[in-house]
Amino acid sequence: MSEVNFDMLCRIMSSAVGKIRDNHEELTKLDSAIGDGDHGTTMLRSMESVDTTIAEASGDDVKGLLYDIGWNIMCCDGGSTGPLLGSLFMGMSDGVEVETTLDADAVAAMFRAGLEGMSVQSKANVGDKTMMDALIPAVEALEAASKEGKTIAEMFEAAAIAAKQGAESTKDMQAKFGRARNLGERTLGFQDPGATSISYIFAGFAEAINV
Amino acid sequence: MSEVNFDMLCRIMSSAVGKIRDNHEELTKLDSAIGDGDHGTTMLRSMESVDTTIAEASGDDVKGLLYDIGWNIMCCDGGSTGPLLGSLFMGMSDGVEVETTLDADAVAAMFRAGLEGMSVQSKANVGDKTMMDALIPAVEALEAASKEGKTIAEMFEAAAIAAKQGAESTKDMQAKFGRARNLGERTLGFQDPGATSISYIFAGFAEAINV
Amino acid sequence: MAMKKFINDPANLTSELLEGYTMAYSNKVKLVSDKLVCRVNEKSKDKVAIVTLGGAGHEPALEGFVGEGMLDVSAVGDIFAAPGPPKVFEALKMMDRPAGVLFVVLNHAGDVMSANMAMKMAEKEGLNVKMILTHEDIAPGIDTPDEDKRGLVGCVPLYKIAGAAAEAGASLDEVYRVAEKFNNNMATLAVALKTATHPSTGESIFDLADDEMEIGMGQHGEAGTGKSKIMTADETAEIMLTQLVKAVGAKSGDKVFAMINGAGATTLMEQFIVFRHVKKSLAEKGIEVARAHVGEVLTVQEMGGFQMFLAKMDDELIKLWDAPCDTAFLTIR
Amino acid sequence: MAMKKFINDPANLTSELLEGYTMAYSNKVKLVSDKLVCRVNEKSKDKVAIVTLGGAGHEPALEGFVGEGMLDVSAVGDIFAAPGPPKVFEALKMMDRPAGVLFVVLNHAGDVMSANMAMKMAEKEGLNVKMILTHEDIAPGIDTPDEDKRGLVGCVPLYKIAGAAAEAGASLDEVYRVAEKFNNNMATLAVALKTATHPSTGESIFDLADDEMEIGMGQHGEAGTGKSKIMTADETAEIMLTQLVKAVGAKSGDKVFAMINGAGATTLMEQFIVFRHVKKSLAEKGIEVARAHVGEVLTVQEMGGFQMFLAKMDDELIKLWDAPCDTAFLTIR
Ligand SMILES: Nc1ncnc2c1ncn2[C@@H]1O[C@H](COP(=O)(O)OP(=O)(O)O)[C@@H](O)[C@H]1O
Ligand SMILES: Nc1ncnc2c1ncn2[C@@H]1O[C@H](COP(=O)(O)OP(=O)(O)O)[C@@H](O)[C@H]1O
Ligand SMILES: [Mg+2]
Ligand SMILES: [Mg+2]
Ligand SMILES: [Mg+2]
Ligand SMILES: [Mg+2]
Repeated sequence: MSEVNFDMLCRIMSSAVGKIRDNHEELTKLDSAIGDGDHGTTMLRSMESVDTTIAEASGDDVKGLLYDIGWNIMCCDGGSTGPLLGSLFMGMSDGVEVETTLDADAVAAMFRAGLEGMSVQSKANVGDKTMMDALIPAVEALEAASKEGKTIAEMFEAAAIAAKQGAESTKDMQAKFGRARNLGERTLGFQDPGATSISYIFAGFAEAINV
Repeated sequence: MSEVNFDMLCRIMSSAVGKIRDNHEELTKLDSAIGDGDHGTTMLRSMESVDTTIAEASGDDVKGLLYDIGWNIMCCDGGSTGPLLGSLFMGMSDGVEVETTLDADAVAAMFRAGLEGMSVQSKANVGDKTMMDALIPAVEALEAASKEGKTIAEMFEAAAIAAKQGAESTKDMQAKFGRARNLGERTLGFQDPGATSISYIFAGFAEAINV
Repeated sequence: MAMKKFINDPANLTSELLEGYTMAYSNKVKLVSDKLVCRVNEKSKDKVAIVTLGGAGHEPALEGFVGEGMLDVSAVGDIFAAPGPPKVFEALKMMDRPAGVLFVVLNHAGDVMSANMAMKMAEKEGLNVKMILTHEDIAPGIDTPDEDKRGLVGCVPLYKIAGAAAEAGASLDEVYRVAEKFNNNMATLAVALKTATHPSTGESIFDLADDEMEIGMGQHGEAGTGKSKIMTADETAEIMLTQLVKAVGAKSGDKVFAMINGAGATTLMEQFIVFRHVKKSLAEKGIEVARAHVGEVLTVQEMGGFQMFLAKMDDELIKLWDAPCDTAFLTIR
Repeated sequence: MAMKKFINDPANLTSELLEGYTMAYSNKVKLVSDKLVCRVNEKSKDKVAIVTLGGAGHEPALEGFVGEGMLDVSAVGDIFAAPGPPKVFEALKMMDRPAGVLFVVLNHAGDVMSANMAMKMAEKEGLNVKMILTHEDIAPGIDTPDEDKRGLVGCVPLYKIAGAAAEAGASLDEVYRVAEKFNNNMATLAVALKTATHPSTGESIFDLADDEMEIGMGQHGEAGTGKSKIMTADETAEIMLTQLVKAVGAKSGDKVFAMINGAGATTLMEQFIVFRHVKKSLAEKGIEVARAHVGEVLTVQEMGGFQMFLAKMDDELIKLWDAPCDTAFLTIR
């Protein structure tokens, strides 16, 4: 099978939750340096709601599941993270059909739609030291790999690597958005917490995917 | 000359002020241990008003000077210390005539009257871990020395020694009055700040007296 | 090390803070004779005046509660130190009137000495003053004689009760009666978590280890009934509440006034969390929280901790609490 | 190391504090749908409603100012984190009415994102809502574009101004006009002295050396314009005031509203001492402090420091400030 179905989607989402759970303290430390020190707590709270959403989901409505995941994240009262992460998943929901399984191209298209969803809230671009610095290269990697005819597993592996590199690249950037913006040059040398979260999420996807 | 006159009284009072000035930080430390950590500040403020009172005094009215010293100390807003120390000097004022010089007996009687003045406010006795533990033995030493026909200088030397011993003896006492009272047994081992102040005042008297 | 406070010369703390306060709230209070905080809008002379005294450094107490329906004059001393008898007498004399003066004194050695001497002077001059002493701290034990129990935050609601009666035109005896009824039905217990800096000296006023708290600590760092490891808000609240309920003798069906008074650095967030437990725990006992107040009323600089206050209320006391008042730090419409 | 706070499970901070607050002030506020603090005594539907949103942990702000003459609803998020768009939309929808809703948002990334999404939902459902963004922090420089300036304590007097206009029956356009007038005439600058503990994580939210302070620090520990050695109250006040006077363009003959907002551990004593300098220094410039407020309005846990606020006032704004209001943490008679 070379498609992502409802169950697989649930599995990779839960894996992403686990990654955040394992690393939320580091995320908080990163946010303490250039933000207000709550990103780890917020990410944990937001991602744990994903587990609940999955547990309560019935049937195999991929579109509905993604919508609920996004909406419930937004209900977590998570500062910037809620609307950003929420609109990523709600955007992904916009990019898929109700009851469906996704082939490589459809997976890439779903994430592209997610990126577009988040962009509406974010307004940030690569180089601005935000979640976008991990998300944009990850989505581009998915698309490139799918074009090259890679397996879905290979696609996610490439995306995870791209997201990780993107997150690391934020060390050399000055923040242009969020609380860190006021710090200007003083943000140089620190890795962006939000970009790091996105890279953990993709790492979680890559670890669990087996199609 | 074996009498205390107006000028000598001014001199020994100023000497006592100096002693408190030199040691007020230690007094605050003692009060931090078993009180609220302000005794040094309060004593300094109160005793510095003595210097001002002396500077503003004219003529040689011993009674009036002592009254003003006491009243002005009370005007310093010094918690317990104001009424206690103030009534010591106002009591001393009660024990002397208007324009006078004091012989040994009269000096002893003046301090006895001061002790009585303070007693009205204090209600404490020897052993209660208060100013009284230094003041009562000091006054008794003055009286005993005067009875034995000692010089006024010898009287004050004896009083200073008695006050010092009295202050040191408070280490073995449990506080029965003031803020320290609530501490009960926990006051054991600490020297009482107020008793220490009284002993410094008598040390100041003894150093400056030369009759 | 520089003190971590925004101050100028430590010798001028009290005068500068009183100037600043009366400038900010010049529509409500004025500074008379350096240390007497008085109502701008003076109460008519045929009503009983309410006067108090106390050290500074506990803001907003005591002077923050001068105004319509509460205090007429607060005689302020220096940081943590009572004003001297002459200043206190001046306050009493200034408020002298046929209707009389209720003079509220918190039981602390210095305050009581000053008050007693001022009362002697007042007697000599024939002023019509009645003194009432607050002593609601139950830290030394419920059965401790009154003279050994400190006056804590309870004075503030007592000003409100007495002030309301006075504003309504009650006689001095009547004002005294309601104040004393409240006084006899109230209890406070404090807990400390973090020390404060004495602003005159820059020294800490007490020591507590990083994982310790102390129930019963007084409002100047005078030690309490014993240190313990830090407990949760609910555990701490329950221990304190149990003693307070016993002290005021509240039983199922009774109504109480409950107050959490932040010491300085303890956040309102924490005070609300503590209050939540108080309310729930009292509800379980069938005791109704008829009125409540949460916030910084009588602080101890930036000390971490709070005072929990409970008073048994009857309809008369509730009505007096509800009466309007207009001070800088408590306004009831 | 145990956190030096009276809390229970850190996961329940916001829900417990909101429960405690609404229990203590149940005569003024109630909790709806877990995170919406609403007036008990609802405003008539033919008057404009005032709604705001923001993170918790800043008590008494924002929910402490819900009540007659100020806010109708405050949508609360989590500690230092804005509520999500669904909750904010719920608040707007709950207050929907022909007279309309004024929606006050502080300029912080999370708050603005939530607010914008909620506004989109409101538009879709045809609600009559007008949003106003506060952005009065001058730390990044007076000429910085509005979108880069944070919203600090100025939202609170703005609630008062807007709330008074709404209570008086003004139309939504009219309420918006006065709120925007105030918004365009106000400025805030903060200074930090001591860090605070984030109550969810137990971590310090920033670092300052024992002898350092930082002017321009934001209300979540976001760094400011630079650290310096601790200065006296007067020196600090003068530096900050000079910038604020310039920002609001106050000149001799002008009237201002001046506020000192304690961050948490900075005592009222200090705030009064700072205010004293503000008042004197403005007087020297011929600027009249027409109204003032000193105290803890919007805190940052137990952070040491304060926000200095200045607004140029005209008679209309002064009248709106003076109008009665009745909330748990600001009552004007
Ligand atoms: N406009 C934006 N677009 C994308 N990501 C953003 C934007 N603004 C902030 N972020 C991300 O949000 C992260 C901080 O999130 P979090 O700490 O949860 O929120 P808050 O700043 O409200 O406390 C930053 O590290 C950054 O990656
Ligand atoms: N009743 C009393 N009689 C004599 N001395 C007393 C009495 N009560 C307290 N003191 C003295 O006062 C001292 C404390 O003074 P101080 O710190 O200035 O006042 P406060 O306790 O008001 O802060 C104690 O060390 C004690 O010696
Ligand atoms: Mg953050
Ligand atoms: Mg003392
Ligand atoms: Mg004292
Ligand atoms: Mg945040």
